[in-house]
This record gives sequence, structure tokens and C-alpha cells, in this order.
Amino acid sequence: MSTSPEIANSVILSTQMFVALSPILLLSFGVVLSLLLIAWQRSQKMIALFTQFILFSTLLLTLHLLSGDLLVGSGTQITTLLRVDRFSYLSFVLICFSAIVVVSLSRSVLKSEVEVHDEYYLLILLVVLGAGILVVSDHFASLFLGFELLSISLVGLVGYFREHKYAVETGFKYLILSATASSFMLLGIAFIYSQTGNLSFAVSSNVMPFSEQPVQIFNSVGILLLFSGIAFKLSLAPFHFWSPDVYQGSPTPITLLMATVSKVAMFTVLIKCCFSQNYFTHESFIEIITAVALLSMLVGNILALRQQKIKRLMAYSSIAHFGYLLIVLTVSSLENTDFAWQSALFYLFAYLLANIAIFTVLLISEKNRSNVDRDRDIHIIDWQGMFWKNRLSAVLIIFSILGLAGIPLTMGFIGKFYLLNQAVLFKSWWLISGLVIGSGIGLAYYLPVIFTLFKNDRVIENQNVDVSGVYLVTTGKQLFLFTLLIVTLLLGVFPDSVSQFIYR
Amino acid sequence: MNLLASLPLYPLLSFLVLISFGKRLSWAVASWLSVGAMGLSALCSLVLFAQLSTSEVNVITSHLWQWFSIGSAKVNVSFYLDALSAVMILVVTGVGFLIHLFAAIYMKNDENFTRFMAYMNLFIVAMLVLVLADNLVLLYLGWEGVGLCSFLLIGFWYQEKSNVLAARKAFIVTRIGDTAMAIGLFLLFKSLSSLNIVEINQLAQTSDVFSLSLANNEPSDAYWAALLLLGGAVGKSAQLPLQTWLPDAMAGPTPVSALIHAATMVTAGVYLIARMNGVFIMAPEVMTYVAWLGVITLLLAGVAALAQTDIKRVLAYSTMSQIGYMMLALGAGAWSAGVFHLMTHAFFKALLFLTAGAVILALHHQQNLFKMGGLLKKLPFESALFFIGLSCLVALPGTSGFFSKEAIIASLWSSPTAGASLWWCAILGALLTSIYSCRLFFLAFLGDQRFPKDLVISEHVDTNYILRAALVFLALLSLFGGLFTVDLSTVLPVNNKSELSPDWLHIVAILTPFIGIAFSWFYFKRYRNKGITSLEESQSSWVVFCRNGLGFDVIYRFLLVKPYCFIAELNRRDLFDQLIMLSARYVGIWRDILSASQNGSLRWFAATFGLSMVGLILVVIL
Amino acid sequence: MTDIPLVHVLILSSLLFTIGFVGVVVRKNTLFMLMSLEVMLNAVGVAFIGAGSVWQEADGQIMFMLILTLAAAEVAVGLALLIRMQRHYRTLDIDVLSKMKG
Amino acid sequence: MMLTFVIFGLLLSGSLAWYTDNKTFLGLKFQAKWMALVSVIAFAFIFSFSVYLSPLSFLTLQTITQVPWINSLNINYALALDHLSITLIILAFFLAVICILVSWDEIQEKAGFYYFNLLATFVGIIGVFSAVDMFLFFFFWEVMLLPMTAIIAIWGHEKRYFAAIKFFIFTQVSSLLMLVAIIAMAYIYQQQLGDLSFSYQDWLVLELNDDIAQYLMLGFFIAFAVKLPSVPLHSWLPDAHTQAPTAGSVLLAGVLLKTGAYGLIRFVIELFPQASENFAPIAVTLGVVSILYGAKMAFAQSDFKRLVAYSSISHMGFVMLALFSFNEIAYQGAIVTMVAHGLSSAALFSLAGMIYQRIHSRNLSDMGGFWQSAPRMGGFGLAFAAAAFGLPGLANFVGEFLSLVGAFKVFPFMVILAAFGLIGSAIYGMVLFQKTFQGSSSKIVRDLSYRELIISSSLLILLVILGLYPNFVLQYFRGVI
Repeated sequence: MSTSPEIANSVILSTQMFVALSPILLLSFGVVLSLLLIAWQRSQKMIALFTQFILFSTLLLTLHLLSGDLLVGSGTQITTLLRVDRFSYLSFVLICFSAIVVVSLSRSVLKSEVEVHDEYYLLILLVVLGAGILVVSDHFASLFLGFELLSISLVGLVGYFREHKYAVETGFKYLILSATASSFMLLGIAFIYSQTGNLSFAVSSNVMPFSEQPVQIFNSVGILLLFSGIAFKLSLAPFHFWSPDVYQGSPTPITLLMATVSKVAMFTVLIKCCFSQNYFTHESFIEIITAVALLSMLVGNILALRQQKIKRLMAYSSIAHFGYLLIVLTVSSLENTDFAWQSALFYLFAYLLANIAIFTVLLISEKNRSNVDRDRDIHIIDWQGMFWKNRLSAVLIIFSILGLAGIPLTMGFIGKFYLLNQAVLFKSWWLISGLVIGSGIGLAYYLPVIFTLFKNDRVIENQNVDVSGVYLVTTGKQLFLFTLLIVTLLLGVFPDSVSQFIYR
Repeated sequence: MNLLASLPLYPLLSFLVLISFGKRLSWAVASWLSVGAMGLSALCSLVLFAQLSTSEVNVITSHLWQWFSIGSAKVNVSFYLDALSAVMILVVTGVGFLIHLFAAIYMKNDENFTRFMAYMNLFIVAMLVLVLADNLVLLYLGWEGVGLCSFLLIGFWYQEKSNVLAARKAFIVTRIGDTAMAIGLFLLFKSLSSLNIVEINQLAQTSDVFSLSLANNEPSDAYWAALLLLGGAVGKSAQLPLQTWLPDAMAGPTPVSALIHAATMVTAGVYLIARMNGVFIMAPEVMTYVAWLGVITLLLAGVAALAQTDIKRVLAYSTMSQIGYMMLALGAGAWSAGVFHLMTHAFFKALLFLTAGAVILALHHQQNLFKMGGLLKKLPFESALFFIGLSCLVALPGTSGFFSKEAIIASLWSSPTAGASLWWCAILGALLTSIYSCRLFFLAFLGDQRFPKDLVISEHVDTNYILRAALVFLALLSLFGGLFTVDLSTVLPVNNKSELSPDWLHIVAILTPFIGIAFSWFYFKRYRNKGITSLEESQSSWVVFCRNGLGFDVIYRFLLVKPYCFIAELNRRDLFDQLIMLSARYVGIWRDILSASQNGSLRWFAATFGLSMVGLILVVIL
Repeated sequence: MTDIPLVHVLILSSLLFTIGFVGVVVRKNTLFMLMSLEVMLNAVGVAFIGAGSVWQEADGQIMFMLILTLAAAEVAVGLALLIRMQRHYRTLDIDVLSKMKG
Repeated sequence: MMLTFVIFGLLLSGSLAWYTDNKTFLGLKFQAKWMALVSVIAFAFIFSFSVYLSPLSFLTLQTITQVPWINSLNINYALALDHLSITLIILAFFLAVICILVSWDEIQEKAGFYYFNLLATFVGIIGVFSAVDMFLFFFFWEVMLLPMTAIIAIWGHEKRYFAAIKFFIFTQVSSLLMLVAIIAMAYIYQQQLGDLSFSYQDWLVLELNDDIAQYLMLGFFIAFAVKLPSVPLHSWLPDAHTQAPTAGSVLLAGVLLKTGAYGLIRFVIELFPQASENFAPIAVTLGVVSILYGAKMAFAQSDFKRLVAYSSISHMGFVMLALFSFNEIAYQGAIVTMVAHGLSSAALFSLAGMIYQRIHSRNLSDMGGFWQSAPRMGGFGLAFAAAAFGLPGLANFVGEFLSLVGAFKVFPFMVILAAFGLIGSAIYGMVLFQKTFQGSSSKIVRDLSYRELIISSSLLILLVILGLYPNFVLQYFRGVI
């Protein structure tokens, strides 16, 4: 790597760095171990438990680090590649949490399969590892590595159940498109590197050799290409086309994985990159961000209108939500980045909880599908009258959807409130109007879902549905859903607890 | 003064009792209650009148409670009795009592008798409030109240569509006038910052901002205020241009027509103008308008009355024209003459209506004049009373109508706001009056009977002595009511015109009715001749035009009603709503376009990726 | 090779990249799509190498190594999927894979 | 403290009503409606007594409770009362009782959840009327919305989903604008006085430069104009009113529209006096347009409830006109109109409900001649229609008269236009009454039951009292402006 002196002596890992990096290390260690485990004995139960254990301990370790004062301030730089700071680990907590949920949900899915699926869990671990690398990365190389680790293992996962009718299609779409996206991103990185001569996020002090003169175009185009790569992963309009299909096609836990882990990681790294390169000083970059954000808000919400398949609905709504989230990138100066981080993390947390809740219930209702049509997608109509049959999950869904719609009593509202604070603070009126209109349109598809839960005049248009045994929920799931509900409401009414944890 | 306060109380109480118990009350109880209450308040008003005339205090007030206050100005619920209102309450309670008496018999067999009497009582309450109010807001309350009662009573037989429509028409047309009046109140309050009648009348004289016009050629506040009040009066008193509701109002039961649409309510407009004389004096132009409106109404109504076939409609038009006389008097500044005519008219027109009612009932609800005739022999008593009433109407010398009408006509010639032309019109009006009265009398009572010979006169009205007593009493009033004249000089300005108008005027005025009678004696020969057992009303277009109220209804239908309904119909689905829904539809279109773009083809996705990249790059470069 | 100005290298790489991308878009055969992906990645590699040589740093070449690994991984997964597709649909025409819509 | 107790107590009893509905405890069978009725009456008494006995004079805002809530943004849970809010809260309580009585027989299925929603709505409404921390206000503003939407969407009529969504979207979008304005105010406060504040009383001291104030004022104004509602933002109202169950319509017309007016008074006019005075001509024009347009549309309707809905648009136009003519008389007029309209429209809607229960139709062409078989109902119908077209002696007249007299000083021409609304209201009032109760009697309908008699007569008595002795409300609103 580049041989500037202070990097040279920081190549050796000090103990502090070890401690700081320990969650990631633990995770990678876990990966290796699980490989060995598979080699030793193929047992689904065991590997599942092991994965859970690894993820749990990683989560706890991270939380421990966060509660300590190791990560205050600008965090610790670990070689040029990684920088560990408070915010990145906070989002890593979110990632681990959702990964745990995904794993526990997967068990019920895999139970129905005949053959043993250890690779599944391995791949999940790899995805989480990639996400972890992404959130702590401080260098384009590590960004690239994390990115690819994440996407290639995801490709493995989306097409995992080979017999599923959409498996191949989903796999191909995700593979080809994400490969395209990543090559775009790489080209962008190459351009940037060619102009700045520096692959780390930190602003470079290098100067162009006199033989060359900098070509600004390449730099800004490079930034743009980089952004487009990330925007693809975040499924921001106009790079959103893949997401509904892949959401629909992949197994539900994996959809959840994609909706939560990969997006949280990508968004975190996007923020890190933008703030440390202070792209927000580039006029054109802000313009691009604004344009993309507006486009995503509108396109996402409009596409979700009259959408009947719940997974696709979630895909579209997530497009809109990351459109809203882009607001935090339009900070005016480095002083405000903390508030931006806080808003982003809070919003991500709210979004994540809502998604987890909805997908959990979705999974439950998928399990309750009669075996005749195992591949049939769950439509909104399948949830009809849930409120009168299974109150808990219905109430949970109601509040999650209200949260997505940004109605008070829920975290989503507080998150939206923070975003609006951002937008007002930096006077980005375009984004505000986009947000207002977007959430206006959004209600037009969120509310019908809620109303469906209340309907009781069930017209069975599809004879395969057995209305009788719908919504048998295990007590464990009951408990889980209940805690989710409580958390959503508590944090919706008392958001301070979280924001105080974010600062410290 | 509690007696004053109790005046509207008795009818109110009886109203409450009647309305809350409804049909459970027997006829006897209900009639005793309502009529008794009326009798009580009639007595009270007599006592009050006596107090007023004997004692030197010429005002009795009674303050009940403060209604609300507009800024500093208090709006009280309190009553104010002076000579003018005294006359009114006498008329209202006295005539009202007699009509109640009559109605108790007349409506005996109606299934909703109690409801009817309840409304009648309520009407009396509202009318008394109107008359006694010491401020314009309270007056407005009474004003609207009588309007509502009139609506209810016109539509009393609500099963018929026509009655319902007539009621609605009456209410809405008067409401138009009321709105003008309301605006007038706002204006008065703005410029005088008071709504108390006495205060207004004084302030109007004194305050310059009110009476003097702001700019040189700009009309003053007084002008506008008077004009707007006139609007209200015109609406209630069925003067041009808001007169069209009165003839239709005859759909109501006959006592109602007698009480509301002849004696009391329709004269409220006259009372209002007399009340607010202070304002009107400040606006002489408006007084001229009043006079002219009155005279035009008087003539047109007379002409229309000539062509009517329904006995009640004839009377209705004649009411209109008589009120035209009152307006004329007020316009001419002959205040007391106007009020005097109001009183006498109340007597004889009530008499006429009630008698007509008796006749109608006797002929089993036959109202068509051309189906009557020869009643002189069949119903001698009614004929006599009717004759008395008509003679008052045409102002034969000696009758009460004679005195009042003479007073009016005499005041016209040399009044500053009226003049000779109006005098001539008034004379013409008198001529018309006598002609249509004769036509009415001939058609109804002379000639040969044109209803089936075997038709038995229904007895129960004809021979009921209470009813007869009421009629006789009214007849006496209308004959000799002209003798006792109230001194209104304490309230109303007396037009002190010393120079007498030439004597021949009086001669002409006195002779006019006789000319009319003589004319119609020959002109309507075939109406009174024997042996004509069937008469056709002439169908010549001119007559029909007059019969239908000179086409005002048509004009209004095409100018106001049709357009309003048309617009309402046109925009039934709310333009603004459609616009907003349009935007929703627009979003829907976009949704279709975008979801078409989600065609699931991988290559298309990649292409869009590239295209959008190119687009963004262009954005950056440019 | 320092006398080749950087801009030329970048332009070359972007041309290559465009060719690859166009390949991805226009070719219906899945195999060719994978190949075009490789072309794109290699174009990026060219850019990195050029830039690294301008800055006299190893970073560019290291990145190229990483890219090669990525390419290998992607192709591996891609070919696996390709076989499944062949089994499943008896064709390699990518356009049959458009069941999910809306 | 008392207020907090009332708010949470109502919420609690609501959920209790939901939980205990149709369950049997120690022998006696619980029913949600009884639970709801008892608790509402109880809390109404608690509230009014504690207000009556409290030593504070509510001429100005008196902070009742203030607890820090979200420290990072300096947001408090702060409630305050003054005469305006007390009046409206008491009105809300009264109409709550009416609502419960109205839905006594109408709501049979899912009664428990229904009454929970009803009470939750009232919690929201009370909160809106008493919150002085703007974030809290917005919070309640939205909380009030949710159960209301649920009521429309679950127990409404045939097109209920559409109506509910329309209602929700209108309010939501407009209130987001308000939220933006709120946040902006908070940051302006931060710029001027150092730290963030969402407290209403704090904001009163801010001095804003004109154009910013103009925009912020608009943000608030639009939100409240939608709720009021004022043409052209009214079009959610007819649908919502028509589709909602009877109690829902009573609630909407009676109280929810008042929150708009309340917001206009408390936030638009008092926070931005200058800006709103510049804006007054437009606002007044909107008011007059609403008056006339509402009256005209009401005349065009053939659906009983829709007609009444448009009539309330027309009535709230008077409020707008009065409020933006900035003088005390008009202000008092606006207050009386708010209360009076609350009562009269509630009365008309419950009448509609009674008729609907009898003939299962809201269509005027299916009605007619009901007076024959149901004279009591006819009488009340007449009285309520009369109240609607402002018959003197009933409450609405006082309100409209004061509003117009007051406004006439400032906008004579506008008032003259508005006065034509009186004619319009007479027309639709007459049409409503006559098409329902007069004409040839088509059906035989049952006359009022005792419960319905209680509802109607209590409303009518209040209307008459307020119409003949409005001072018992007005006395609290002297010398306010």
C-alpha cells in the first residue's frame, strides 16, 4: 500500500485495534469454525444453533464495545483499510440483530425441506461478515471486498431453493445486475483513484504529477459511478428495477436479509464515504442526490399503489424509504454529521423493525399455506380479517405499517420527524415537498392493507386457500411478535432512550 | 312592567302544552286552551291600552333579560309599548282572538286540530314579539318567527304537493327580503353603533355621519339603511317586487289567510317602516320610492284582482293593493293615516276572509266564484256580512275604510314626497277596488246559483252561534272601527301641512267608489242577471295573464329559480372534488406506466441501468 | 508506459466497459452475458492499472488482483446457475426468465 | 394533572370497555356501551368540577401539566387550558355522550372495539384542545385521526374505504405541511434565543420577518383549512360524513371540524398576527366562498347526510369569515357559531341516523310525509333544520349574526355576499325538511323512542338556551382580542 510513514507503523495491530475489531474477527472466526463443523458433521440443528451462537456473541460483544468508551470521538483507525467508530458499530448491531432474526426464521422454513442445508447458514454468516466489513471499511478496497462478499453470498442465497419456480430467474437477475452494478462502482473507484491517487475515504493530500493535469470530469463521473453502484444495492430509483422481482423470487427470510442487512450496511458505508470525502460540498453531487431521492420517493410510492403481492409491496415501499433516507446526505457541514447519523440510524432501526415484523407475519402465513400451492405468493387478500382471528400479529402489522407510513405512536413517525428536522435545517425544500407528497401517496396503499386486516366479509376467490387453519402461531413467535410490538410502541413514544444510546 | 311581559306568555304556554300533548288533547280542551290564552292576552292588551291612554306616561317598557351584547351595545329581550305598538297589539290580539274563536269551530273536524291551534298561538307569540320588540334584533326574531309560522300554516295540509310548494315559496321569497333587512341592521349598527329602535330613531336625526352623504354625489348611509329596511318590508308585506308569494299562500286554511295574510303579518312591513320613521325621514328619496312602490303594487294588484276566479285569491290581491295604500301613505309622510288604514283594513279584511271561509265551507270547499252565485238567498247572513266587508273595502262613506282611505288620499296631493300624480293613481286604485269588489259580490251572491241545485248547504258552520258572534263582532268593528282614532302624534311625526288641498279633491275621492259601482253595475250585468246558470271565465290571453299575477312568477322562474337549479344540477358532483380526484387519476396513470416498465425482462433492466447512468452523467456534465 | 497520458487510458477503459455493457444488454444468450460481464470487469482493471502506474503505486495492481478474484467467483456462480437454467428451461435465452412482473 | 388523569383514564376505560365487552364477571354481563357511557359521563363531571373548583382564572392560558418528554429536542408533555379550550372540551364531552347514545342500537358487531375507538378519538380531541407543546399537539392531532378513520372504515356505509382513505390522506398531507412549519419555528427559535423549543408560549415572543412568517402561517393555515374545512380543500368532508356511521358523522361535524377552527384561532392568528392580517382578505374570501358554495351544493344533494355535510361547510365558512375580520364581536360570533354548529349538525346527523335505522336509506327521494306517522320526529326535524338555517332564537342565529355584524365593520362587501348565504341556507333547510317530513306520506315510520327522544330534546334544549341566552358562553370571551 502507499508508504506514508504514519501508515507504516500502524500496520502492526495494537491491542486496542484488536479489541476494536474483535466483533468482526469473531465473526470471521465463526465462519471458519462453521466450515470445519460442516466438514466434521452435517447436522442442520447444530449448525443453526452454532450460527445463532456466533451471531449472538458478536452482537453482545459489539454492544459491550459500544457501552465502553473505546469508540468515542472519531473512533480507531485500523490500518488504512478499516476505521471503527461508534456509528458503524451501531449499524452493525442492527445488522446482527436482523441476521439473528433471519436465522431463527429460516429454521422453520428449512424444516420442511428434506435435504440438509448447512451452506445456507454459512452463506448467511458470510453475508453478515461482508456487511460488517462494509460498515467498518474506510477504504475503497475494503468497501469493494465487503460489497462483493455480501453480493455473491446473497446470489447464492436468493436462488437457494432450486425447486422453487422462481429460483433460477431470481438468481440470474440478481447475479447479472449486481455484477453490472459492482463493475460500474469499480469503474467509478478507478476514475476517482486516477484523479486523487488515493483509495482511502479520507481526503487525500496527494498532488497530481506535473506530467498530468487533473480532469475534473473523471472525478465527478467517478463519484457518480460509485454512487450508482451503491444506489443499486439500496434499490434507489432509477436503479430499482431488480428489487421487486428479487424480493418476490427469493425465500422470505432471504428477502428479509436483503431488506435489512445489506441495505443497512450499504447505507452506512454510503454515509461514511460521503461524510469523510465531504461530497456534500460538491454542488453536482447534492443535485444528483436530490434528484435520485425525489425520484425514489415518487417512483417507489407510485409503483406500490394497487400492488397486491405483499413482498413486491415491501420492495416498492423500501425504494421510497431509502429515498427519504437520502435526506441525511444533504448535510451542510461536518458539524451536523452527528445529528445526520442519529437520524439515519433511528430511521433505519424503525424501518428494520417494521420489516422484521411484517416479514415474520408473512412467513407465518406462508407456512399456513396449504401444500397444494406452496409457491403461491402471499397476497394482501390472504391477510383479510386477520384482526379478528389473530389479534396480536394483526396489531403488530398495523403498527408496523403505520410506522412505515410515518404516523405517530410509532418509531417511524419519530424517524420521519428527524428526517424533516434535517431537511428543514438545511432548507432542502425540494426533498421536503417530495417527502410530503410521497407519504401522501404512500397512505393510499398502506391504509388498504390495514383495512384488509379488519375486513371480515371474506370472498374466497382462490379455492386452494384453506381459511380454517390460518394463523397458527407458536408461542415462541407470539412472544417475539409481542416484544417487537412493545419495542415499536415504546420507542415510538419515548425515542429519547435510543438517541441517548446513540450519543454518549 | 309584568303585564306587558305576560302578554305573549299565555299563547306561548298554550302552544307548549298543545305541541307537547298533541292529539291526546280533546277538541274541547285544545280549543278552550288556545282561545282562552288568546282571550287573556287580548284582555291584557286592552288593559295596557287603557293604561297608556289614561296615564300621561306614553311609554311602557319591561326588561326581561339581556340577550347578548354587540360590543358595547346591549341587545336585550325587553318589550316597549307606545301608542303605535299599542294599536298593533290591539289589532293582533283582538282580531287574533276573534279569528281563533272562528278557527276553533272552523277547523273542528280536522285531524290535526291541536297542531293547528298550536301554530296559531305560536304565530301570535311571534307577532307580539315583533310588535313589542324594543330593538331591531328582537324584532327580527319575531319577524322570522312569523315567517316560520306562516310557512307552517300555509303548508298545514302538507300532503298536497302544491301546498308544500306554496309554503316553501312564501318562506324563501320573504327570506330574501329578510336578508336585505339583516344587511340593513348591520349597516345601522355600523354607522349608529346601536340597534335599539328608540335610540336609532333619535340618533338618525342627530348624527351627521349617518344622514349626510360622504362624498358629494354618494348616497348617505341613511339612504342605504332605509332602502334595505324597505327591502325587508317589501318582502313581508307582499309589495312589488316580492309580492308573488301572497296569492299562493291562500293554500293555507282560511283562518290562516285571515289572521296572517290579511290582518297581521303582512302588515308587519308597514309597521316596520312606521317604526323606523326616524331613519326614513332622513332619506326622502327612499320615501318617494316607498310611495311609488305602494302605488304600483296597488294598481297592479287591483288589475290582477279583476281577473281572479278563486274567491280567496281575489281577497289576497285586494290585500296586496290595500297594503299598497298603506305604503303610499307612509311614503307620503302620512304616518298615522297609514297605521290607521292598517287597523281598519285588519278588521274588514279579516271579516271578508272569515265570511269567505264560511261560504266556502258551506259550499263544501268550493272556491271558484264562477261556481257560486245566488248565495244571497241561500246564505243571507254571510251575504250581509260580506257586503259590509266589501263596503268598507270600497270605502263607502261612513264605514271605517272610508275614513282611513280618505285620510290617505287627502294627504297625498301636497305631500313633499308624494304629489299630484300619486294622488291620481290612488284615485284610480280606488276605482279599481270598487270594480273588483262589485265583480266579486255579483259573482258570489247575485245572479243565479251555478252550483248543483241539490247541493245541501253544510250546516255546522252556518248555524254555529259562536262563529256568528265572532263574525258579527268583526263586522261591527269594521263598520265603526273608524270612529275611535288613536293619537299617534307621540310616536309618529305629524305632517303639519297647513295649506289645505283644494276641495274638489275630496269630492272626487268620495265619488270614485260610486263611479266604480255604477260602472260595474252595467259592465257586469251578466254576472248579476238571473237565469244564467253557467258562466265561463273568459279565457282571453289578457285575462289569463292578469289572473296569473301579471307574469311575475314566470319572470322569476326564468331569472332566478331555473338558473339556480341549473347551476346546482350542473355542479352536483362538486367541481373541486373532481379536480382533486383528477390528480389522483393522474397518479394512477403514472402508476400504470411505471408498472408497465416492471416487465421482468433482465436485459431491459440492464438497459435502464445504463440509460439512467448516461442521464445522470449528463446532469453532472451540464 | 508513463508517456501514455492517463486520459487515454481512461478513455480506452471506458470504451471497453461500454462494449461490455452493450454486450450484456443486447446478447440474449446467458453465456455471452457472462462473458460481457468479464469484459466490463477487465476494462475496469485496465483503468486501475493505468491509474496505478501514473501514481507510481501498487494499489492499482492490487485492486486488479481483487477484481480477477471477483470475476472468477462471479463466473463460478453464474455457470452454476447456467446449468440449472439449462436443466429447467432447456434453453439459455435470458428472455424466458421474465415470469415476475408488475 | 387532572387533565392527564382524564386523558389516560378515558383511554384506559376505552380499552376496558373493549376487553370486557360481552364478558360476564361475578354474575353480571358487561357491555361496552354501558362502560363507555358511564366512564364518559364520570370523566365529564370530573373535568368540569375540577375546572370549576380550580383557583386559576382561565382568561389566559394556564399551564396545567409540564413534564419533559424528549429531552434531546427539548419537547415537553405540556397541557394548558383557557376558556376557549375548556368550552370546546366540554362540548366534546357532551357530544361524546350523544355519540354513545346514538350508536346504542346501531352498532351491534364488534361493539367493544367500536367504543374503544370512540373513546380514543375523544382522547385525541381533548389532547388537541389542551396541548401547548407543538410536538405534542401534532401528536394528538394525528392520534385523533387514527381511531376516527377506523370508525369510518369498519362501521361505515358502502363506500367506506374510499372515504376513509380520502379523509386520512387529506388530513395527513396537510398536517405534514404543518409539521414542517412547526419544525421551522423551532429552529427559528433556536436561532433567535439559543436553544430549541416547541413550546407554544415560548413562540409567542418570537419576532419573525414578514415573508418567512407568511410561509409558516400558510403551513399552519392549510392544515386547519382542510380540517375546517374551507373550499377548495373541503372535498373529503362530504364523503367522510356520508360514509361514516351516525356517531362518526356526529363526531366529525360536532368536534373534529372545531379542531380546525381552534387551530386557526390559537395558532394561525395568535402566532402570526401580522402575517394573518395580511392574509385576511384571501381567508375571508375563502370563507365567503365556502358559505355560498356550501349552501349551493347542499341544495343540489339528494343524500340526507351529504346535504348536511355541505351545510356544515357553509357554516364553518362563517367561522373563517369571522375569525379573519379581527374584531371582538366577530370573534364571539365565531365561538358561538362553533358551539352552535357543533350542536345543530350533531342533531341533524343523529336525525339522519334515526331515519336510516328506520328506512335503511339516506336518499331524500325515499323519504317524505314522515310527519304523518312520526310527528315528534317531524317536530325535532323542523327545529333542527330551523337551527341550520339560522332561525332567530336558536343558537346558530346568534353566532352568524354576531359574526356578520362584526365582520361588516371590516369587510362590508364580503359580508353582503355572505348574507346571501342566509337565503341559500333557507333554501336547503326547507328542501331538507319538506322532502323528509312533508308531501304525501310514503312510508309508515316508528316515532322516536325514549332514547332518541332524550338525544334530540337535550340537543334542542341546548340550542334554545344558547339561542336565547348565549351569555353563558359569551361571558368568557369578553375583552379577549
